[in-house]
Order: sequence, then structure tokens, then C-alpha cells
Amino acid sequence: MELSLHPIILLLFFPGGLFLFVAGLLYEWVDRKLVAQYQNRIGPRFIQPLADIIKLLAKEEIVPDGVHKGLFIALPIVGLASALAAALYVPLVGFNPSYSFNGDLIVVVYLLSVMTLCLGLAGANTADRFSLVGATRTLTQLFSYEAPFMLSLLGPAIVAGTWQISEINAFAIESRPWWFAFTQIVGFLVAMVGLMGKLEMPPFDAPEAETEIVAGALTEYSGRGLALFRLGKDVELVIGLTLIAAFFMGGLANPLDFLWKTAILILVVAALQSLFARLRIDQTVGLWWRAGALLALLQLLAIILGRYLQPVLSQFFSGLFGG
Amino acid sequence: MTIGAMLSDIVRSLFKKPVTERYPFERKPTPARLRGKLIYDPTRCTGCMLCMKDCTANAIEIITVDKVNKKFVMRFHADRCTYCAQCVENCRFDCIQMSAEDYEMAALTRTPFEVMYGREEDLQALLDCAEKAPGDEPAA
Amino acid sequence: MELETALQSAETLLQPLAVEIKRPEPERVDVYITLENLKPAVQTLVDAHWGYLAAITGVDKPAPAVAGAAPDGDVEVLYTFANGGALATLRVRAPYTDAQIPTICDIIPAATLFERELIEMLGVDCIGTPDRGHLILPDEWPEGVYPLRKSFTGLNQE
Amino acid sequence: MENPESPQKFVVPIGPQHPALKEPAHFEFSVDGEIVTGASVRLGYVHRGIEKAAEARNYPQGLYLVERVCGICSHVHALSFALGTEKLAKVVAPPRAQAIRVLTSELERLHSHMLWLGVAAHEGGFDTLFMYSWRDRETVMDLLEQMTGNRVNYSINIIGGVKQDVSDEIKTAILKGMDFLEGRMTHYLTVVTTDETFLGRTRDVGVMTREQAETLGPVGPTARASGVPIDVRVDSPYAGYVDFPVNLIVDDGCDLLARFVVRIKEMQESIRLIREILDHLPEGELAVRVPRRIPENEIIQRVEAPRGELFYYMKSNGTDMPERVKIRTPSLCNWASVINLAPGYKLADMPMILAGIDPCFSCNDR
Repeated sequence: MELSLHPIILLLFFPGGLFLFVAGLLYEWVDRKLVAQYQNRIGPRFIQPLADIIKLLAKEEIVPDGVHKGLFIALPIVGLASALAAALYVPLVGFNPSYSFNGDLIVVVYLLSVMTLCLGLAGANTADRFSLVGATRTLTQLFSYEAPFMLSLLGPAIVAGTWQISEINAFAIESRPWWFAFTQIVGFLVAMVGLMGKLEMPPFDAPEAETEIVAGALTEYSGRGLALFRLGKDVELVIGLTLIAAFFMGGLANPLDFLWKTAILILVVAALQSLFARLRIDQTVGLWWRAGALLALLQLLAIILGRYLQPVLSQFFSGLFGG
Repeated sequence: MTIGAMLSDIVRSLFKKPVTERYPFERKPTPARLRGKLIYDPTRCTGCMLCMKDCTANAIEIITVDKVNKKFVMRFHADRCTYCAQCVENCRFDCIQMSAEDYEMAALTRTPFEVMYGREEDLQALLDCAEKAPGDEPAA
Repeated sequence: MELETALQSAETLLQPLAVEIKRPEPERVDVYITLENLKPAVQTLVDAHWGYLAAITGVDKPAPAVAGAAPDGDVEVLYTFANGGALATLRVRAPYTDAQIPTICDIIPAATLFERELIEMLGVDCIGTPDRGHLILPDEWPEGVYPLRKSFTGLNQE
Repeated sequence: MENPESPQKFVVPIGPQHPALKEPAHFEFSVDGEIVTGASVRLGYVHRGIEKAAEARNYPQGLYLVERVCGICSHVHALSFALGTEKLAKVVAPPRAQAIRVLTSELERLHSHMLWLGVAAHEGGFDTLFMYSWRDRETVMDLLEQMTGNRVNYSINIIGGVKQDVSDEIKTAILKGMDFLEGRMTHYLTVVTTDETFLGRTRDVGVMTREQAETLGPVGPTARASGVPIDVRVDSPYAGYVDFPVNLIVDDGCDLLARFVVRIKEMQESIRLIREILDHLPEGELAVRVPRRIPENEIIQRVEAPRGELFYYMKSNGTDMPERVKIRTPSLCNWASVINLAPGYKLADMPMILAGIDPCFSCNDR
């Protein structure tokens, strides 16, 4: 769907800033509500995430000593900004992305990991023990899921023949019945699990495991900084879901498409969240490098074989069956 | 070695109503034996003070208005009481019971926590002698 | 009966070291020993694998207060060992004047928590115990004040 | 214990106030990267001086004071105090009261173990098991409230017997609750022994071999999970356990997984025992008169709390107030096993290893 609006509105209001905050908060509520429903309890009211953010914004922001003040304040802002910037290249709400150029897939994934980088830096910046341990865990987890997640996203990109998200989205829409989720089932699984690793959802929430290191890298943050980080996380959730829906679930043609596909995705993600115990950081890294990266490589190999051997094979088969 | 052993639980509760009780909007009927607020029946009291002696939290004070014809008033401190019902057990004349309905005793001030149980005329007698000589207590 | 054999074996084991052996309850035997024999007694029980150390109990026995004199009396320390249903208690007396008891942590390392509590609660000094820090009393607890002694009636800092 | 201030050591304080601890205590783990090299514990944050207070109260008052040593196992303390006082006064409670006491302590073991299962799962990040085990625990709490009048401090004991009787209506309610719980227990046993992520957090973690167990002196399920067969209900049966024997549940897995398995099997054993008690509840009155002044005497009473062997030493001096009440709670014995076993494992395993012994800080601080 084409969206012709003034670029400023695209940037600030509709699929860009404000709407994204609201969508992020809504998706966080849906996620928390679903996890609650899975655990047979009621869960928060729908404006709870908004209430949390308002409360945090109203609270005084304490800058602990032994911390680089400028960095302490700048990090949440940079984190949120990078998440918002990544939103421009992604087909939010089924409309074509506001800006797209060849190779913006790499830029989006890189911008999303800038957010995690800010989180790691925020933890390392303070002298508090918990956030130092949290920071090391955040960064180790960042390096462990980055490669497999990227490889799994490259699957559809190679088949579509471009690295431009809007074109991959268009390609996926055309080959509608053949969702990439079915043709590249392994890539889809790795991408799903990669998304949960990026958003530090259980079982990969070792970097902010409250029973071990209080709130991990965010232990020292309160007030505005914490609110911005939380918003950044929500925005990342929305972008991640749209990215996977666009790539693996037959593209996003219109808002309705966007709604029901992300709804299914969040249903599955919430189920995965409530199914597992938290993995220790060494187990997550082990899982990622051993299982994740290997599977993603196998998937790529399968695609390459399928893509370039396809003319040779079909000719061979047609020869065989007297085509 | 299953991957998600709790899968059956979470899928089933996806379609089940959450079990959380919505107190105070929905109040479940309290069990008959719930040890709620103390109820004192002055008519049968003989002033043996056994309940006062064995109360761990000294939440009960029996004030004798008139020893001869058995007129007593109980000052019950609801905030000190631990609701163990030892007084109910001690009282051979069943003057003390614990209500099962009245268990919400939160209050904003301390006054509701000091409850005076007694016959009308006894309470009145106590108040009169309190005005007469505010200083000293009636013969305890 | 299994209980009886356990008690018999405890008695025969501790007979040489004991000043006196009593049977206050059917499943319990009390062995009164002097301070010097404490460690060898514990050692014999541990070598014979006679159950495990259940608890170290301190009982304050103040002598009737003589006006003017320093509070006299002693603290009786009971080392209770449990073996199945049988209980063997080693009873040692530590007078107020020099309440010195040899530690048994070198024989039973887990006894350190019991001894720390005994030291801070009753003022009995366990010589050689590895950790003398406060177990349950706050750090700023005044020195020389032992709460479980009968003479202690509150910190009355008016 | 190395001194925590040595330069290259990186000390992670898990302080009195921390999400992993439901009660205040202070741990200092000296950490090398993620590997723990040393641990020390500082208790005493909830010390209320209950032993001293018990010396200033008469026996019935002491009973309710002692119930407040621990919030989860209040009945066990009251039972031990009541049995001790009856031993001092050379009085025996009627058989029906003894059976009801055992019934309540088994119900309490059920809800205490379920609480522990939830909290230990939460420490390992398995919040779903936490939510479900605490939801099922509500059935036991409601049964206790229906039978005794209160969810937590049931105060069903008095010196010389029990206050409340088990009517038929309560009996059917308990049996219905037990059927529901039996199904849940088998389900939790399979979850705990087969779920891959949970096994990753519990198998071969916090291993305590039998020799270590014998020297470090743990008691209760922590010891039984390392093969040490000690259970006061079996070794020296008290109250109703004489007529309703308990099968000893021992597992020689020696690791955290074995502690989960032992406790869940103990819950299944409790359910069997509760059903047996309800079927053969002896007739008779509920309590017997005990004199207010207890003659001079001295006893040791041991009771099997959900966390292990609870040791009471009581001395009476002829007045109506005890001269000395010594309470040694099971958590005090289990601390040595945690502190000496922590080094070598990862920081992320610390909350799980701490939760493995089901520590009750208000118990060991008294």
C-alpha cells in the first residue's frame, strides 16, 4: 500500500514517532497480558504500560556518582533514537516503508543492535556491581545472537535477490501462498528465537535477571532514563515483529495483514516466553553458537543449492520424466 | 527430554478464566471457623480473668464495675489481638466467641481499635465515674 | 531394640571420660564431663560415627544473688548428638568467672554457627573457634552484654 | 572464608534487600568473572529474641509466641512446644488430638514444599512453574483455613491437645483437595525431571556428596537428597506418627535436581499419609487438662519440620513460666552446606543453590 503523506508527518506522527510509541506500549501490554493468561492470571489493564512510562517520567532522575554524567543521560536518548530510526525502513502497519534504499536490511539490524549496545554501555558506565555484571552479559548476548539472526534474515533476502526491505516485502507478497516460513522453516525458527534474544525476553533474559542481578544494566537507571530505555525496548518489539512478519509470513500488504500476522507472532512469542526457565549466559551463548549459527548456515546452504542448482536440476528432472 | 514440559498447562489456561480472586469486588463466603473479631457476652461472665491471664498479646482487659452481682466490662484492643482464640478456649462459660464475618478491621485512626464490650448501664456507670474523677480508674 | 543398642554403645564409649551418666528419659542419655574431657568425648563419638551433632544448647544457671558480690553461677553447655531415635548429651559446666570452653570446630566444622551463637548469647568463650563474628546480634551490640543470661533485662539506655 | 576486600576479588553483595531473597540476609560472593570463589553469610536481620521472650511468658502464651518463629512452618513449632510441655508435665494428649496434629503438620508440609517449589523455580527464572505451584498451593491454604480458622498461623494446638475437630464435611473437602493435588504432583514431577531448560539449571548444580553431607551436617530434604537417611518422623516417631508410619524418601542424586525430586516425592507421601489419617481417625476427646504450674523437669523434643529436624530443649522450674526454651531450627544446620558448596559454580546458580536448601531466615534468626 502506498502512503502519500508529508515526510514530517511520516517521521513524527503516523508510522514514525508518536504512533510507534503508542503501538509499542500496546504491544507490550498484549505481550504482558498474554503471558499472564498463559500463567492463568489476570495481567495488567491496557493502559498499564502507559501508566508506567508516565510514572517514570514524573519521577526524579538520580544520576549516581562515579558515573560519566553526559554519557549517563545521552545513552537512553541514543538508544531510543536508533530504534526509531530503524522504524523508517520497515513496512510498519502494512504501508510501504517511508525510506528505503538497497541494503537497508543491514542498516536496520545494525540500528537495532545499537540499542543493545547503549544498554551494555549504560551498565558498564556505572560502578554498581549488578549493572557491571549485567553489562557484560548484555554484550556477550549481543555478540552471540547477532550473527545467526542476521543470517536467518538473509535467507529471504537472497531468494528475493535484493537487500532492500521494501522489495523483499513486495517479493514475499507476490509469492503469497509460499510463505518463507514454510519454505525456509529453519530460518524462520532461528529468526524467531533471534528476535527473543534481541529483546532479552525469557529464556534469554540473563542480562536483566532480577533474581541474580536486580535489573542488570538498568539497575542504576530511574526516571526519564529508564522510561526511554523501556520505550526503546517496546519500539524494538514492534519493529522486530513487523520485520519477521514481512519476511517470513508472506509480506505485509495492508494494515489488516499487519494486525493479524503480528498478532499470531506475539501469541507464539508469549508462549515461548512462558514455557522455559531462564538460561544461564553461558548456556545461551552455547545454544546460539552451536545450534543457532549452524542451523542458519545450513539454511543458507539449502537456499543457495535450491537457487543455483534449480535450473540444472529441473532440466535433469524434466529429462528424467521426459518433460 | 521434552522441550516445553509446561506446554499442556499454558495452552489449557489460554482458554480458561484466570483463577485470581477479584477481592474486594467479589467476596468469597468465609469459612465458618474463621477467627475474626472478638464478641464478648457480658451476661455470662463471672470475672474469673482467665482470658486476660492467658492472652499472649494482652489485648483483653476485664474491668469490674460491680463484683458482687457480676457486672463486668471488657476493653478489647483489636490492634494488639493476634486472633489465636486461646481466650475462647479458656473461657468455661462461653462468653467469648470469634465472629467469622467481621474480618475487615482496617481503620484510619486508632480509636476503632479499642472496643468496649459491656451492658449499657455498666458502660454508662463507667463513663459517669470517669467524668467524676477523670484521674483514677474505677476499682479494677 | 535398635534405640537401646544405640544408647548402650554411647554409654560404653563415653564411660571412661564421664564423671556421671544418667538416663533422664527413655530415649536420652546424659553424660556429665569435665572441660578437659569435652574434646576427647566429641572425638570418640565422631570416630565411632555415632549419629551427628544436633545442637549446642547453653543454659544459664545463676547462683542465688549475693548482695554486693559479682554475679556468680555458671553456664551449662549441652552438646546433643542424635543417632536415629537415640540422643546423647554431653553436659559441661562453664563458671561465669572464666567461661572458657575448647572449640569442637576442628572435629565438626559445621558447629561454627552453633558456637558463634553460644559466644554472643551467653558469653561463653570458645577458644579457637574459627569465626567469632556476631551470628544473629546486630554489629553495634554493646560488648559484654549477653542477652540470654538471666541477669540481662533489656538494653535500658534511658 | 577469604577476606572480601582483597584487591583482585570482585565481591557481589546480595544484600539484605534483594529480589532473590524473600527475607533479609546478607551474602557476599567473591566472584572471578562469573565463577564464584568464596561466599559468606550474615544473618540476624530478623532476630526477635524469641527464646528470651519465651522465658517471660507462661506456657499457653509461649505456645503462640513460638508459632511466630516462622511464617511457613508455624504449626511445627507450636507442635514441638506443646509436645515438649506435655512431656515436662508427664501428660499425653489423646490419640484423636495426636492424629489431627499429624494431619495439620502434613498439610503444612504440603503447602510449605509447594511454596518452596514456586520460589526455587522463580529463582531459576521459570516463572510459569512459580505461578502454577502457588495457584495449587491455594487449595491447601483454603483447606487449612476451613479446618483451623486461619491460613497461616493456624493455632490449632493447645497445651494438651487441639482446639478444632475434623468434621465429615471438612474430611470430604480435604479428600477432594488431595485428589486434585495428586494429579498436579505427578505433573510437576515430570516437569521437573524432563524439562530441558530447567534440567540445565538444576542437574549437577550444587552437588553435595554423601561424605560432604555427613561432615557439613545438613538436615531434612537437603540431607535426604544426598543419600543421608535421617527423618525424625521415622527415626523417633512423635505425636501421631507412631500409629501412622511414614516411608523414608531418600535420593542419592546429590544435586539440586535430587532436592527437587525428594521434596515433590515427599509431597506425594504427605498426600498418601493424609488420606490414611482421614480414613482411620481415632475417636476420643480433643484435649486433656494440663496443670498451669509444671514441675521441675528438662526435656529434648525433636520434630520434622518441612525444612528438616527441628530441635527443642525445654527446662521447667516449677512455676508457670519455662526457665529455658532452646530452639535450633533446621535452616541453621543447612547454612554450612551452602556456604561450603558455593565456590566453583557460576554466579547465576547462586540464587538456585541458596533456594535449594529452602532457607527460612526468620527460622534461623529466631
